[in-house]
Amino acid sequence: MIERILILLLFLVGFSGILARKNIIKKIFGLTLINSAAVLLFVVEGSRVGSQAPIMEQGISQVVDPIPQALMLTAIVIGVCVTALALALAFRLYQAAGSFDIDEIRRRVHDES
Amino acid sequence: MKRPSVTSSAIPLITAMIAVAAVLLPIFLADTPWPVGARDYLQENGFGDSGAINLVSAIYLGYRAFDTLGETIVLLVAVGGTIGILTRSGAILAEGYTNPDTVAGIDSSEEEIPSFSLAREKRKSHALRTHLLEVVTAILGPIVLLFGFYVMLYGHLSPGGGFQGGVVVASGIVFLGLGNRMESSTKLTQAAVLGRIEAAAFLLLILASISGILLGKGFFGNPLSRFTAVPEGFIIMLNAIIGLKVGAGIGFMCIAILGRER
Amino acid sequence: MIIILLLLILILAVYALSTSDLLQGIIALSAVSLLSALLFYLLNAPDVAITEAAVGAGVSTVVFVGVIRYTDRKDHSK
Amino acid sequence: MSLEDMVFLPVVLPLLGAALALCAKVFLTGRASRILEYTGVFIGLGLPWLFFVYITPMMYAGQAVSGVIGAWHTGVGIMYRFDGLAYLVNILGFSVAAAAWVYALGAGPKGPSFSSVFLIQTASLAAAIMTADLFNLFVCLEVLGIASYVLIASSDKPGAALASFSYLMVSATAMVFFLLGLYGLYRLTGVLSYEGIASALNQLPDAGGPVALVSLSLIVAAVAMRVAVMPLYGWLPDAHALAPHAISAVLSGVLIKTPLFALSRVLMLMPAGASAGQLMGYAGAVTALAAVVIALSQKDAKRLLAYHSISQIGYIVSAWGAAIQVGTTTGAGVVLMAAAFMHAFYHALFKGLLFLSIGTTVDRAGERNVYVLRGAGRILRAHGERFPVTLICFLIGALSISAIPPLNGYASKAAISYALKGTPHYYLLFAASIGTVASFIKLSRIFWPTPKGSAAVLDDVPAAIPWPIHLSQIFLGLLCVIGGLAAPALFAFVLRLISAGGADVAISLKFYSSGTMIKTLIITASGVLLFLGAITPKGSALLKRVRERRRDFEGLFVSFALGTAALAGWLLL
Repeated sequence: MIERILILLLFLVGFSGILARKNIIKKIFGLTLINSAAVLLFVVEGSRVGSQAPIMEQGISQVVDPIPQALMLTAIVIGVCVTALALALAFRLYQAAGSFDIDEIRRRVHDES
Repeated sequence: MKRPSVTSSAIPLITAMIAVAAVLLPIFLADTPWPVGARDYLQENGFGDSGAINLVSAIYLGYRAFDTLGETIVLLVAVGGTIGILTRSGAILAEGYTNPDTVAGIDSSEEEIPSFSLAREKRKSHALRTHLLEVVTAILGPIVLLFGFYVMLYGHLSPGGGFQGGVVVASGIVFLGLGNRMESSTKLTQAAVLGRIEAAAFLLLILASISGILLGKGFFGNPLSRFTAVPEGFIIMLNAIIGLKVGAGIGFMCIAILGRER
Repeated sequence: MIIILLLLILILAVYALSTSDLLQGIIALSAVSLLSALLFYLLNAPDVAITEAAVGAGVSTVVFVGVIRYTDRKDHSK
Repeated sequence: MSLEDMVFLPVVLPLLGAALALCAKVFLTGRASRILEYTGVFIGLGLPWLFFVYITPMMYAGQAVSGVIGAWHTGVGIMYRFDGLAYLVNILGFSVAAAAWVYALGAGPKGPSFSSVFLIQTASLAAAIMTADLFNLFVCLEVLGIASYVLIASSDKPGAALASFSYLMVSATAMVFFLLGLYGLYRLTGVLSYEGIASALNQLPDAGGPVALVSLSLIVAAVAMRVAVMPLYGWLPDAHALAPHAISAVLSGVLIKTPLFALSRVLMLMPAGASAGQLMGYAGAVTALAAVVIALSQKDAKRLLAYHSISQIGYIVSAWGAAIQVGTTTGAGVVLMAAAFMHAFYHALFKGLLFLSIGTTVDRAGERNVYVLRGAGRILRAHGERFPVTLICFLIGALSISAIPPLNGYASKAAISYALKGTPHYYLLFAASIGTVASFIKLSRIFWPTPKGSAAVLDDVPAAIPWPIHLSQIFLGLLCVIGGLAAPALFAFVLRLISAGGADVAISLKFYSSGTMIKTLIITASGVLLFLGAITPKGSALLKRVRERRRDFEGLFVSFALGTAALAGWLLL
């Protein structure tokens, strides 16, 4: 219960970063944080049903649910790929506008077009 | 240059935060017992079905290999896109970007493979490159590579697998690039070579997924099961291909980012 | 133990978003990844732990630092 | 090769083509590289048509192919289902994608990297529509997303980078919400396939309660964001306006519709799906009207088209939502869904055509402002266009979207208004049609001839327009005309595929009756009046206010959060 509340808080912190921070690098921080929150939620909850890692060596009988773990492998990688692309775009925007501030970037890009 | 006042825009943001919290609360508070049907099935039959002791690998490359294919494609596009965007962004606003004929970004018609290098003579700043770093990374590089291949190939038995091994291989490649002492042995850090490995591995991965269709085992079916009774062969093969592709792709991306000329 | 780790993660996350030095924020984020990896290991998820450590703390930090290096390290929006 | 294997061809062949194009880039140079790249594109965009032709009789007979990928156990593996709807959406996607790729050959971006990303995008569209597994849908949407971020950013303008960044941030956030919704449903049911989740939810007391409803609303909102229904549309205008023209055509024509039809496969099974569909139907009807008002106020030609995409997707969503609400097993639901698909398909054709022809024009004129650009016909002639192909293609597209018979837009709008008759949607869509006519009169003014000598400055280099541009425009233009003339037969075909060859659906729809003609006349006349009103000083001041309303980056997330909360509240109450 407490774990889930903490993860929810982590998610909300990340989301507030996306919403309220003006610096786009901070916004990307927020994105990685909400992604981690989702991953944490799956793995923490999925590990409640057993007590052993899902590697079927001799004498293993009560493993945790491996499905959330396999899903989260994919989700982590996709999250990092999207982050990398977002950073590249942020770099390009910095080159165009000379700032990481979203309002400044919008203003500069708007003036030009 | 005036910035809009902070207080006027705060109300919608706070409303949005409250809305998100209210929507997510039921999901986070849900207390239903975790379902065990799939877990029990896998515990019983996972090894027999796929031949992998590591059940996560069994799902990742067996039961849900199609997801993994999608994931590697996301990685492929992200690496290509990141490098393309980073290398082509000059001072866009300054130099008449409005010319509609120069649509670049991914590439224009003829493209040259950009060259990056972590090698000493091509870099302007040496602030971070002490002699110690070069010696240590040069020695560690091959060892890290070897460890990466170990993680890659034993993914079906122990934690790890193609993707994780690939990332370790990528860091080995970066090490080799940093400790660039023996020119002859570090072809592996050249952008062109890495790009080739990645493209070839992607082609192999697609062919591996189709081979099941051609050999009558279905899409992403195990084509090797026609020749051998050991089911884990396909997982090892996929692990190796994915590891190569991920290692080359991420290594390429890291070298491109770290070795970018100002 | 799990709760302590989660609390630490939460504190680091708040720090990452509030510091005005982006490089410190990046280090805090990679610490979040490392702590998550430790947590996953404790929770019997070694595969996820390896991936999170390699990808979250490794690759993503490299990309972040690579972009920050030639641009602006400071968050001026305060 | 069995049928179970063959249905994967629309996914596998473009991927194979993408791999070949990538190899062409790194292993070969010059001519050899180009040959291998074009071979890859042919494999990816051409060969699937053989499969589509081959499978048509089976689809017509109502056959559907479903199973588990790799023939694993159903509880753990990935389920898929290739049915009439998947077949139709594939046809839609591959026809527009082929035309757009050919256009890009003449207008850029081109090169093997572009081809491979483009093919990957096409493959992910085909995969998204045939998967029957929620997590696999997540992966497909992510592949789709990342390919489109890169393609949008491939235009060199910084505005495109900002549009791509905004789209990336909001859709990546939405996908995390999707993941949380997936968590909620997995925790309740323990499976990931649509059917498994639906049947497990039906067995739970009160169908899973609030957790199931909230989870579903997170998933629906994340997909609706991609579709750009009204509160969640903010990313679209910039992205579609600033992307390269060929990409705009694919984004508007195909990319915003595939997630919608993929979502319908989820909602048709879920216990709360009908109610969610109802709300989306309302949102769609409001979208159709509101977006057309904003479109009327725009001055950038491509942004005007982008707002029209939102408006037209509103038509589709309102019919689609009503179909989900009554259920597609009923006769009325089948008619509604068929009308929604018809409009989606025809919109893909004429909006693709409009983006391509307007793109050709504004590139040659070097001017995108519809208030400034005049005499575009002469500018095109100066670029060696003896026979005004681009002008005619633009007119076909504009008349189609304004629903003038006998073009295809008329037919599909007639089908939608027939299916929606008697609902509140009907009147909103009627009003939206008037706005559409008005704004296309406004857009057409760029072709109004100017007195000799006072024409806009001709470009200094009168380079000829490459043939691929004309070829792709003519291809889409012909499809628009044929689609309009053959509409009754095609509608019957779509009806049969969507009803899976079963249940005879009685329809009394006459496409060209005197009643519909009179309605068209009324709409067109009101459209002209509205246009005349819009160019009065009062009208243009009002439109300027609409155009310069406040839009900021945070607004995207606020509207996403509020939209999700509204959907969850609607389902709960």
